[in-house]
Amino acid sequence: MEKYIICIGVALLILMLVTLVRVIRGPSTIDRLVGVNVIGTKSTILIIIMGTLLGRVEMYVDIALAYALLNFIASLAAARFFQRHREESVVDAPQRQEGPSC
Amino acid sequence: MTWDASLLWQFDFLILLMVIICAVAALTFKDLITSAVVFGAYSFLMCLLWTEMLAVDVAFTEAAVGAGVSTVFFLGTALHIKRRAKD
Amino acid sequence: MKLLSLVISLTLGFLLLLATADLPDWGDPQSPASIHVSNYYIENSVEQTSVPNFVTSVLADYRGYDTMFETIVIFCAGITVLTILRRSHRQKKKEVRPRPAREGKDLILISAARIIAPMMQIFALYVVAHGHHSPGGGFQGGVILGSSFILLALAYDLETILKRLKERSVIIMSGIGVAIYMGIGMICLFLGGNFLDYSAWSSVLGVSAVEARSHGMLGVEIGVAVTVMYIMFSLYADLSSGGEMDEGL
Amino acid sequence: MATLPFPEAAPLLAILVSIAAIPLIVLSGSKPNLREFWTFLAGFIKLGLVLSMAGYILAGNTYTYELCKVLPGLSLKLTVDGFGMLFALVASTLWIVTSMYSIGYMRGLDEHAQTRYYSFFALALSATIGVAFSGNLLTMYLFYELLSLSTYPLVTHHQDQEARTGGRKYLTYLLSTSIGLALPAMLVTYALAGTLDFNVHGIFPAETAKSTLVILLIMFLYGFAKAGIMPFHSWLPGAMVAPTPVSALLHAVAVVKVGVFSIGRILTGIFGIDLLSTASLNVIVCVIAGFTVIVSSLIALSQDNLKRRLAFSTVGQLSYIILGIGLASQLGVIGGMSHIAMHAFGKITLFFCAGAIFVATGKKYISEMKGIGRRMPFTMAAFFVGALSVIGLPPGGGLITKLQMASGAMQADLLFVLVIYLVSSLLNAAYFFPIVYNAFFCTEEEAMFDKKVAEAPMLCVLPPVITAAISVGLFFFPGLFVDFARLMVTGL
Amino acid sequence: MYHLLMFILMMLFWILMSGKFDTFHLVLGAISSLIVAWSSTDLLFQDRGKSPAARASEAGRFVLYACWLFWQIVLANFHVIYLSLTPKPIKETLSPHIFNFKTTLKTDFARFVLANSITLTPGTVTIRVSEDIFVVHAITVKAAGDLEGGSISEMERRVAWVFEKREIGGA
Amino acid sequence: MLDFIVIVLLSAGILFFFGTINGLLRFPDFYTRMHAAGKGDTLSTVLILLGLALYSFHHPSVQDLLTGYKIIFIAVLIAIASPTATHALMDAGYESGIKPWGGETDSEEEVDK
Amino acid sequence: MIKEQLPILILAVPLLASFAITLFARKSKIAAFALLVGAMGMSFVFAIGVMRQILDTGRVIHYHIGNWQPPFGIELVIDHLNAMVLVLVSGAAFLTAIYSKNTVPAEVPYRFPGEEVPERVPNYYTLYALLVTGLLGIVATGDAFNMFVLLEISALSSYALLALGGGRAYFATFKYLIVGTIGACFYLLGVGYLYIKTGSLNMPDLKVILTSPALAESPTVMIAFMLIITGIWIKMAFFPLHGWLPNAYTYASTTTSCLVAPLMTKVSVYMMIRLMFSVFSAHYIFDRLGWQNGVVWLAAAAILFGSISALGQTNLKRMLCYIIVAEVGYMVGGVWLANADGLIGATYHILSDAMMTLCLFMAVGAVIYKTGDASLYAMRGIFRKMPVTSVVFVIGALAMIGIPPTCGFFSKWYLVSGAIEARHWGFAVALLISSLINAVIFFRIIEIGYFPLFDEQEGEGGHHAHDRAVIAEAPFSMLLPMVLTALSLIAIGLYSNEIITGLVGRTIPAGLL
Amino acid sequence: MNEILTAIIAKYNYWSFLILLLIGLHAMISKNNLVKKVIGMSIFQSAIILFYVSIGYKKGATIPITEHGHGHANEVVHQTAAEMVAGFANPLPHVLMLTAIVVGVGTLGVALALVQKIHRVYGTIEEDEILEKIKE
Repeated sequence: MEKYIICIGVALLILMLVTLVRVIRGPSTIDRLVGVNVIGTKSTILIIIMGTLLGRVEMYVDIALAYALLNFIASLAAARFFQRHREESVVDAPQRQEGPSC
Repeated sequence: MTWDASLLWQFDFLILLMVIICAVAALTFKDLITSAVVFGAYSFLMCLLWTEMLAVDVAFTEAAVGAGVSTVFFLGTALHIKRRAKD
Repeated sequence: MKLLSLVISLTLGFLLLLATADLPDWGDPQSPASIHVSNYYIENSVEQTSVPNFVTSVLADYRGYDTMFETIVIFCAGITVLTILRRSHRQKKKEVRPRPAREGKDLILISAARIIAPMMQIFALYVVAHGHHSPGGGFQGGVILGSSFILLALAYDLETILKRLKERSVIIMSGIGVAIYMGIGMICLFLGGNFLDYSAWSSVLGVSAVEARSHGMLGVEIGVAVTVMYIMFSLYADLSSGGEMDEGL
Repeated sequence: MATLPFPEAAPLLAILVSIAAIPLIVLSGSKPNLREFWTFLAGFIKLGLVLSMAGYILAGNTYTYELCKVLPGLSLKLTVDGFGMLFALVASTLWIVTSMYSIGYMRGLDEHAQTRYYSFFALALSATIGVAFSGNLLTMYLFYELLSLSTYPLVTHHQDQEARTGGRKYLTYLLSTSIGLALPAMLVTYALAGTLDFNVHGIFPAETAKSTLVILLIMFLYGFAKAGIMPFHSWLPGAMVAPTPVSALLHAVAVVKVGVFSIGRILTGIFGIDLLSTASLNVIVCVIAGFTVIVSSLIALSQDNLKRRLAFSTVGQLSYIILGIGLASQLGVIGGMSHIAMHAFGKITLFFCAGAIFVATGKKYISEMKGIGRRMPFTMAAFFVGALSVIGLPPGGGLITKLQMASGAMQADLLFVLVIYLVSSLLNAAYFFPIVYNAFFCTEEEAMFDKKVAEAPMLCVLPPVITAAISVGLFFFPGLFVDFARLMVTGL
Repeated sequence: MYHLLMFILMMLFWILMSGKFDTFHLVLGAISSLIVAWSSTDLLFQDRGKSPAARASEAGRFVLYACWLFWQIVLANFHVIYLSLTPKPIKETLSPHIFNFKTTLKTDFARFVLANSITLTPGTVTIRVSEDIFVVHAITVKAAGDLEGGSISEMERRVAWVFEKREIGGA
Repeated sequence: MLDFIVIVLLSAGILFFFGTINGLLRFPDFYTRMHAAGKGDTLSTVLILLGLALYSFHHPSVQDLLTGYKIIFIAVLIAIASPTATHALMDAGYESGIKPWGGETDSEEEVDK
Repeated sequence: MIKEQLPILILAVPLLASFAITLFARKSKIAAFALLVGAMGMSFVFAIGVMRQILDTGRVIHYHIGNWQPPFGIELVIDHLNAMVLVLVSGAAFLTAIYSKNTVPAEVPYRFPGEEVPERVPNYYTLYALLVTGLLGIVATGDAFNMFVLLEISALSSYALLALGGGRAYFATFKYLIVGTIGACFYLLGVGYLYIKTGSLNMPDLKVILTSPALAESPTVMIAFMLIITGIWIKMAFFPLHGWLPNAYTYASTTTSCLVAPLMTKVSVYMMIRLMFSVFSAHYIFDRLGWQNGVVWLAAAAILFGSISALGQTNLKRMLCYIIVAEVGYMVGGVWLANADGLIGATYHILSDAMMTLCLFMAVGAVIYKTGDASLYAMRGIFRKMPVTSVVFVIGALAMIGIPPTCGFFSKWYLVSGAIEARHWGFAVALLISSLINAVIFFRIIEIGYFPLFDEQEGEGGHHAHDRAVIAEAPFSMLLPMVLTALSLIAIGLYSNEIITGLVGRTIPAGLL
Repeated sequence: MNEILTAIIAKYNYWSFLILLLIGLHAMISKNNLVKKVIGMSIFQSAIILFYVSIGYKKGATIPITEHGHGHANEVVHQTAAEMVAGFANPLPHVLMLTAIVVGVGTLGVALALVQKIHRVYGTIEEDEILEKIKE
């Protein structure tokens, strides 16, 4: 059973890695934001998975909770940035840029 | 040393890989908002790494600070400066 | 500049690489770092301070002096940002910033924030109070508390929240937070102990010395939480409004 | 030692008395008479203190007073011995005379900032006495630097462009040599010997390498640039922009003599006469000093500005003294030391006279002074006496000491020094006599002064006359100073 | 009144989170709950027209609604998977749409629930709510038509049933 | 039995997550990607968390029940927060004037603007 | 009871003052000032008390915070060296606090033209107290990590104080922040490397552990040492790493530069001495690593570079900043000469240089306060207009040049004799050249101050004429600390033997004697 | 080859710490944009935190919180001191890093405030442009 949960964790991580492609490819800022938001949500799960695997899940739940809350705030802040200040364009400023070359 | 350096070494490798990608990406993007957001992701992943290394308190703090507050700080600053970076 | 920094980085990298070979293996329970001082904490923390979370006991008691200054770092950062950024109020009144065409209110966000914010607050207080038994403590709790106000500020706007959380009280409360920490330490002096020796409180609280240490830590964590909460909010308010304290993110 | 004939702290008091006068001078700045009264009072007290010790010293004693310990094995220490006493006596006597002259000169020309002038004058005197009574090299260095600094406002008293240039040159030379050469030499000495207290037998341990000694000697010689050894002499003519009393006291007496005195102290107290002669270091001193003597005398011949000519003459005479001490023979040392006094009285007379001429006529150049002797007979008579003393002709006191030095040269078996002495005396005569000749013996048509010109104010004329008289007196009673000098040698 | 309710709610929350039932921690919990009740009651309970009993029944109905919603979410996800995995070119499967509709729901909270429900159900996402106008993005024409015609009114009806206890006809 | 349910929940979660990621990568524009992210992310997270909560009931004790409760609470929180965040991002994009893909827009949009 | 608690009180009093200012004195400038001065004065008195205690008993004071035994808890270790630096820091802070009475209200709230922010004054005093706390804490602590935290406190508050200079100060401070963070992080990393090999953070404990031969061979320990030293060098602006200092200090407000410029670098030097000899050992550093030759040459280069750069400056403060760079070279070189004289010289120079720099910055600050001009030509005619200030300036300058009996001479004396003993002529020559250059620099200024009339630049100075006429002596609150500082320069010089045998000489580590 | 591989694997945390450290340092020095510098600074700091946390890790140990009183199958009941010591991760580095993170936040806040001010003064946050403006 633990093996299975490890597999779940690894699968999640690999999928997060794939999400990172979206974060890096863009094309617009807000697309990246979506990717980051997804990564954040999944990290919450991963923390609980780790807790389960290490046998101290009751300690990890608090972190996961805090994590979920703050991830929400971070996404919200980024969204509000564009929402409230309409002069800011969600497209990478000032014109579209290629992603990093890494 | 053998492969079982850590109980969760599979997690370790993947997270470290993502952390490094995020670090490079955060520094390479020319848009500061993107940089800030990706840096937030970097902090998420760092936090995971620390959870995995049994440093729960550190992870908690990083979750509170790195993921939440400092991203907000970066965004708040970005509001008052030019968004585009030369490098 | 690029070349120079590359040279510096690579030199440092090479040197650290040299040392890496000499470091003990990762996770080795017999490495020197794990056998000298830290074992003392693991062995004695529960008996000496009755705190099962070693990190908390080391943080707030064995190395409480560090933590006091850590709080002061935050305090200092808050005052610094405030002093550097904030403009005068007279100036603010004259200046009329063009408002965005659409009012920033968003029903969905506000409703969500109204549900989540009280939960965050009670959760943060729980984190502060349970620092002895589970991860967390004053600092983390304080940040979450502060974040709950940041959340409200994001959902409504900064001015609304500043009505709730008086602008002047921010700096005073953060000062009080540090003063709580410092005060608990200083009163130990008058009770005959050394600085931050919470066991001196036992005579006042009427509990054993070990219990007194535990309670002393709780008191200290509360002080930290108060400071951190207010400073985090103040940092957000200053940074996101550029010191104008009007609009925010 | 049970009962001293003077207060225990007398050397310190002698130094401090003029410093103590400074606040009084400053406070009474608006009342010139009171201000100058303080100056005189301090001068007389100082002279009295110095004289009170003289008898005790003459009896062959030395007296040491320790101020405070500043470094291990090294303290700020005052020692009164023959050589120091000699110099202190000269300086404190001449202060009174110069003060008198200053009043005449400064009031006569209605100079600005007189209060400042008198304050720094007093400070400079303190430093001079301090150098005289220094018990070790460190203390001497301290007062030496104090003197450099306190004379700067005096040199630049006029605060014009010329003063600025001169002052800049003055400080550059003095500070750079003292910090750059004297200080390291002192440190090396300390590192080698472990002490810096003066000792007539020298303080260097026997095993010190000769090359080290030579380097140290050269560093010391050039390091105390106040002695004006070439090529570090050119501050002296430059500093002649100062008011004449300053030039007179400081550049004929205090400053330059402090340089010579310091070098004399180092040669006798740090190296020791024995070491100088046995290691034949005296040859080096003689070559360096002798070169300066000849060259500066030649330069003096070509100067038209009276004060500049006197300045170059001073350069030559200073090296003359160093030459004497550097011979490291008994007579040479005695002659050299007492020549400090002789030359001081002679040269100050000359400067006073130059100043008096300037006050009375406003003339600076020799070529403009034809016939001046008829208008200012007392002044020029005094000038003549001073010149005789400097050249070394009777009835000037300089003759005695020059003779001693010459015999010292023979005693040391350095005959080329004798030649230097002779040539130099001839050159001295060559650049002084034409002035006197032109002043008195020229035809009525050639005289450049009309009848209106008369003697300078009383206070300007009296001092040169007094000093000239003392010069003559010293010819007849040279013992006063020579005895002090002899004390140093007989101590060996 | 509401403060008391808030206090009880927070205390319950605290006890469930804390897991420590000794006096010391309970007292701490009480103090914390008081603080939150004092500072944040007006956030959670803004419209004070309803009695607590009404609120309780509301909560019960909401749970029922949540179950229905959960099923809709699952359907929505199958929809997404279908759309993303279909071998046909994306151009043919997707036909995004933005449209407005007007709601009859009165309270803010009900609108909030409706908006989030729309977001979570198949093919539609709420972009904006301004007063009673909802701006909705639909991923396919079918979904858009669905919402406008059938399921949206269905959902609105259910939300109204939960919060306003009234039946709404076919809009 | 419990294990079986847990496995089913977790697998379903991963499956939906996979769908989400696929949508996120394949969909042509921001709005449609948001559809995938908003729906899939919420559900997969809730499912996996439910599975983990159930897993923690393995050894029934008060403490573990509370832990399970907390995990479920996180799930609820995410169920509230995630659509809200989706909406906020959506609105941000709309506010900044990103045109939906495909060019077909209702006329009402202009009315609204 | 109070006697045992003195070490912590030195720190606690300024700290309490900083909260007290935020809590009680947010409205009143005078109350804030009074609180600050009172706290600094008390701290100074306590520091003297501790010093007396150490001089009387001759024993090192160990104060266990929280009553935990040393390797487990944090302790304050105060020996002769500490005590001296504590007195120095608190004394200088006290003097500067008095000095700040007029300058702070005049400068701090008005950095943006036409805009007054009155709260900035109490905030400024709060940060001031925090900076002093940080510095005192660094000096007193016996724990390597605690030192990092305090370093950051002092750094953060100094960023704030420097940034309050406004305008160009922001960018300069930002660069300082980046560089300072790199320095602090290097230090932290070095401590981490030490910790991984030893498992301890307490300095005396570390020293004991590090004597084991296995660790002496370890490259990790070497790297740790290197990181720590590099970090501290960055913090103290040692020659190739000095770039941040001149800009950061030049644009700061007067009081800030009076406080920060003398103390920050000196405390860093103290840190270096402390870590070199209380954590590592002279034997390890000089015999096993043997880098002293290179470092001393670097120090010589620092001295020459600093002095020559100072020569080219026309801004008074900037010039003093470059002189600080040179002075840092003195001290680093002195420590690394690897003999007792050099170390004594460097340690004594901490004391004398701090006071010298304080004296000069105060005098220059007074001139700037009165003229509003920071260039060399602000000094024109200053001797007549501000005689006391100019006398103070001259005394400071003399000390800087190294003229006896000011303290500058004696520290230079020890440094040069240390260099001679180590046969390191390059360093000795650099010291002397720097003295000469200092002489040129200061006499140029004194000349400008002394000659009011003849200036090449006089042409454009004409319109200043009428506002220069009103310049008079600085207010009493500025004169008093200035004069005290100047007197202390001479007193430190005259009592140098007592200071050296009583305090400095007691702390020479065994390997150097 | 095998040894090298083993060495890499046994210490991979230290290697990745090194990579992050160098990325951060390089960014701090060479990046032209001030915000990028700040981001580099944060990465640099978190790399150091990673290093410290790695020190605190112990194989086969659990998080440094002991809990008594409820039966949990995975919980090892630690009896002897030695078991106790081996069973928990090293808490000291965690404590140190809590402090370091807090210091990092403080520095971050101040740095960002300064960046805003710099932008207000110079209208740009590119280092080269600022330097040009200063020269003028």
